[in-house]
Amino acid sequence: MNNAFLPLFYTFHFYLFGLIALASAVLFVTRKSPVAAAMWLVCTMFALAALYVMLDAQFVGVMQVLVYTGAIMVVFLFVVMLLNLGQPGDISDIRGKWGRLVAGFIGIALVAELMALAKSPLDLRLVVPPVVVPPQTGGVIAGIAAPMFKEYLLAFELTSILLLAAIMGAVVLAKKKDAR
Amino acid sequence: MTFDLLIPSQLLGALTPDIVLMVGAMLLMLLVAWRPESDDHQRSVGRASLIVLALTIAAVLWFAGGGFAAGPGVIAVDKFRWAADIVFLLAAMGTIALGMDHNTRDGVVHAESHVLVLFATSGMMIMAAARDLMILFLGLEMMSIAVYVLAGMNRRSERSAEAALKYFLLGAFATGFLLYGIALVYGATGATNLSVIGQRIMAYQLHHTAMLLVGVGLLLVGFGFKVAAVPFHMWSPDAYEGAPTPITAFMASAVKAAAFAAFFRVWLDAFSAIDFAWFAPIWWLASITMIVGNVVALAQRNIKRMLAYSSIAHSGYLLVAIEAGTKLGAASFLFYLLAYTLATFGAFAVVATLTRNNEKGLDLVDYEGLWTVRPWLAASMAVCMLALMGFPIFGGIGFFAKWYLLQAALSSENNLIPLAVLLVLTSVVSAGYYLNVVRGMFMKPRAEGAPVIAATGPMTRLVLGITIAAILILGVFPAQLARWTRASVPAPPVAAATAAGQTASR
Amino acid sequence: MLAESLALSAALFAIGVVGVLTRRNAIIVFMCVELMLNAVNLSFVALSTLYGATGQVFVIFVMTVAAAEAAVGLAIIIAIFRHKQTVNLQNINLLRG
Amino acid sequence: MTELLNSLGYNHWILPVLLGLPLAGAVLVLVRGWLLRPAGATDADVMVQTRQAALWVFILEAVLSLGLWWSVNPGTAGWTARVDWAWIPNWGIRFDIGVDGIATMLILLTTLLMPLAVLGGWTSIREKTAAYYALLMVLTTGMLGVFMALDLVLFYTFWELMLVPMYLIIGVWGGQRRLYASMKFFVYTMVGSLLMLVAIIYLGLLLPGGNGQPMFGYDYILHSVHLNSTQQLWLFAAFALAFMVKVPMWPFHTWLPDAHVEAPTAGSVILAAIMLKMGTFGFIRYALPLFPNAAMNDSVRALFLTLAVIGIVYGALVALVQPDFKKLVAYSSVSHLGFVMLGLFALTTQSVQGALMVNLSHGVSTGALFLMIGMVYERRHTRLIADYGGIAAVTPVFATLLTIVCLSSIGVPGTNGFVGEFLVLIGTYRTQPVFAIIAATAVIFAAAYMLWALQRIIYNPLIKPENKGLTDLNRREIALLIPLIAAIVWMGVYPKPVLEKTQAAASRLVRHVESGGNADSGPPMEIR
Repeated sequence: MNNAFLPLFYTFHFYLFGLIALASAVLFVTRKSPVAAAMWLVCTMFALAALYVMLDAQFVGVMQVLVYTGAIMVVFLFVVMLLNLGQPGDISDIRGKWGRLVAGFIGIALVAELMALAKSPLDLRLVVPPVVVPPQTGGVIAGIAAPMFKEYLLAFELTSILLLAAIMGAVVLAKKKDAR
Repeated sequence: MTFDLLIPSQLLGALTPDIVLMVGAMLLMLLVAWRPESDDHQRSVGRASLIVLALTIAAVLWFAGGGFAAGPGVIAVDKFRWAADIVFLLAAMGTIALGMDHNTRDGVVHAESHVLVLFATSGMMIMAAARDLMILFLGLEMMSIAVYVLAGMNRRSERSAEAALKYFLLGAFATGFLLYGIALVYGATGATNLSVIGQRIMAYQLHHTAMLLVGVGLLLVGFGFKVAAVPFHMWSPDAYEGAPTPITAFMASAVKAAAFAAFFRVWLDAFSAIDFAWFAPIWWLASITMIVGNVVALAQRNIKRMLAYSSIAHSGYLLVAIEAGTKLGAASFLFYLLAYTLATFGAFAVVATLTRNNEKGLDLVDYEGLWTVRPWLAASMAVCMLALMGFPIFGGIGFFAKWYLLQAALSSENNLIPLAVLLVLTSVVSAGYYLNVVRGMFMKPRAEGAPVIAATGPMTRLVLGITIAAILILGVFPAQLARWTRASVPAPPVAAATAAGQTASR
Repeated sequence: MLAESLALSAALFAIGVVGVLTRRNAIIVFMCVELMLNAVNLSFVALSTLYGATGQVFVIFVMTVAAAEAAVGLAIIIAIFRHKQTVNLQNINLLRG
Repeated sequence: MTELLNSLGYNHWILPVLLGLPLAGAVLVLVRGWLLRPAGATDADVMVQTRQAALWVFILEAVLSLGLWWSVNPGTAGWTARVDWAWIPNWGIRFDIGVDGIATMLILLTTLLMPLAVLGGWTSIREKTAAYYALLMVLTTGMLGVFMALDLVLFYTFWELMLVPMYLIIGVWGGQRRLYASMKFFVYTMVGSLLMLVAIIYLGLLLPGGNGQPMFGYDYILHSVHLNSTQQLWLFAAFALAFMVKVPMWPFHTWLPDAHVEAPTAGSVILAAIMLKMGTFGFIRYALPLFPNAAMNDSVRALFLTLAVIGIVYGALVALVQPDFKKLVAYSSVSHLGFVMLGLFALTTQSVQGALMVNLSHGVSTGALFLMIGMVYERRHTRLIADYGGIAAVTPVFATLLTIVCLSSIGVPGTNGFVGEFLVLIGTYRTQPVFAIIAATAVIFAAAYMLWALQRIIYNPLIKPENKGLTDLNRREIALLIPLIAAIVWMGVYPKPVLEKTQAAASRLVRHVESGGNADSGPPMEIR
């Protein structure tokens, strides 16, 4: 965060995108129409991408736009269109009073618990020594590539198997019904 | 020998059995696509899958026999891993064998299910090996995604599709919790490597850090979903009921075993220092799970749902082993896992034989008088029921599994006597529904309109025969198994103290 | 900005959880799960300012997993739509529970 | 005789053989009657073959076991015929079996009654015969194992092993309400025994042996584990619950009438004559000597004596009003077993010996009663006392034998029943006079219900036309009753040999418990 020159500018935008993310997330869960909900979720994801950039994770920000909004959400919208689910259905798709009450309670409990964490990283800095990032020679991506292809090489390879299995599964499931 | 996991070739060496399975699965994918769908093709792919699994077992046994160990790194090379692998691989073999007959009988011709079982199994093996939360997460997802698909494999069946949907949504939801837990633990300790987390908790006195504790809590919720502990169990009866029965057997045995193996390793390796924080929650989780699982199972009329609740109850028993947290706890945990896997698998194998198109033959009423028409199936089912109940000799290994568990609980330093007594009392409750099946099969007449039972397929017979024989023989001679499980506790990485601090954090 | 990011991430996660628990449309429930994963990603990225780029690597993995889940999950949703002509969980009640 | 047995090495192989023979028989019967059933064999062929095979197995078993009589030396109290094999070394569990005088008598009772039980169900079991006889044989192994086990886990294993065959025998071949009765039997027994399991594990872990592993050897726990009084109380409670259900002591007796009434003849005989003895045997072998302080605790003792006396009186009173003869005998068992418990907790050598004697004589006479009920039931298909009356006129042999057996059950002097109850009352009177007096009054009730029933069944005028066609006992039935009648008379007239064989073990038990477990009077501890 080498933002010594424009701290106010930086802070303003950070909060702005944060608010956008939060507001569109709230709008997303409250929309009846799947299409509208998906669009608000896309909006949240864009705001998150901006935040990633501001947190010095430019590569992840780009991937966020490409993968999440560009691929995953497009597939969602595609399915919504394919199944012609654009309009809200006759039956309410929100659970009954009790369901909402319980969900709300769990939600509040979660928020309260998680918000309590917000303080802790400030102390944390003193506890676990932050890793000193060596000066990067290969640009932003090199910083990510190094752990990915050294320490997490195995994880990287595993994702390929994971995708393979997922592709196969998706194809099997989405095929037409078997003939009797 | 000791593998230095920081060198890629050695890492590869330490993963040999996993690689055998993965490469085999990929080759079989090609084989599946080679010829058009047909029953013969399905069976030949199944046979090939069995061969791949057998090769993997051979590799695992070879590794388990040699004195292998590993330095600090993302995976563990210890007996715990090999023992868990054997459980998964055996269950996978059984699943594929059952699946071959099941597919033939219900006219489901796709061969992909066998390959997906292989992929799921390789995910499990990664979970059992993982000493890094990220690797664990990826293994879990490999397993889960394959099993989501497997649950919905019967494309003709509405129930199957529903089971897949419910399983998927709840599974993904649980993944979210698990992942957030990983993030928070990473935030608190700066590491995802289990042993490093453990060391840092001690080194920096993180015992009461809020972030760590919340992270552990979220991990607990995530694992709670995956092992179907009450109150995170609601997906499992539906998923178990709707999935094709061989897959249900797989879910109840291997999938659950894998989730538990990972759960156990994470808790023992990383969080044993903060046991004050999770002791009480798991205590409650275990007791509620035992009570609810057993009591609700009493009310079930569908055999698959009954077995699902029974498997929830068994999750409660296994949580007791985690609570014991000792080396003995680990040994009893593995022993129980194997016994439970055998018994559940046997039970579902019988159910798979009696099921028509995933819809008929699933009520408890359909089991009445089974003895008069299919004595062997009835006897096998009775053995499995008694094994799940923990009955000596007739229930074979089930008794010693429970016995070992009780021993671990009673010898633990923590006061687990109430939990042990609860375990015993809920076992009595479980007699209510397990014996109900036995009673129906042996003491009631066959109903007039009871479904006609098709011939048991050859592979099913083989699986059932081996399973029941194993249950009974191990129930009389458990000494060797006891010795093996005692030796198969999770081992810390070799020379962890020196290198781990620097390497694993970045 | 670390604390703010973590707080935002917590809030987004909670919104996702509440969404999963309250909505009945399978697709929207699934999107809520995606929101939860996004919230976690934000945490990882924020923590990478503290512990180096490893956190960002995790994000890449999570994205991969999310993509794989999306493929399978949507295939399942299509499969159920074929049977029931709806994706509302209220109507999907053949199985009790 | 002793030399002959020694020259055969009898003591070294007899116990495993006794355990293994029925199992082998079960496999044989199953294979012959089910797996490799010859083509064209009808159910009737299978029935004839399997029941003969079963009978021969049990006769062989009985003959083999006879040698045990001589292998018990009246003077000493140690284990004879001990066999100690490793079973699960990691967990400190051994396959350790051996017998003393008390166990020997019960083993002989079992092996000698089993052929009779088979003969008793000779013609009444027509369905699924192979499975029936196989289960009977497995049950025998379980029962013998309980009496032989000298390792707590082994004991528990055999204890539970008996449960499933009996459950199935009641549930598959039983009467109208067999489903209910079998379930009740199973659940009652299991609730008690599972808590005992926890107690066993706790005991084994208390003082681990050499390398940190638990030990479950009986001698080891008896002599090397020292418990404080709280531990003793809790552990005693866990063990006692299991045994009280099995005895059964009031108020845990409610499973017994159901199980007895619904079980087929052989099942009732085994239940009453042998399985009920497991409960009292459990007290003698485990609950009392392992936890002497708890057992000698005044309030515990008072509780047990009270329950025993309640059982005696209650059983007799309820038996008085039973319309069903089988149920009457079942309740009389509750009363008789009350005497056993009274004798045990009065804890004098005399009362304990009396208790052992009641145990044995109850086995013989109640076994005979159930066999005879089975015989008339087969002819008339009713057990209601009111349905009979005056059948002495048409079945004189049956009437005579039933009278003798009933007299022995009442405890008339000159029959086996008298010796035991008399000893219990005498022995109890010395330490617990009040309880002894109350119990003695119950003997009168016993005479009342038995004689009244006897009168209504065989002596009243013969008015029911259905009863006129009754046939008397056939040769098989007489033959199977003769040994029991002989035992009744022999044990009543000349009980000395039986008392001699059990005396050492009984007085050792009393000394051990009275000294709080410190008396060096137990069987020699084997150093391994």
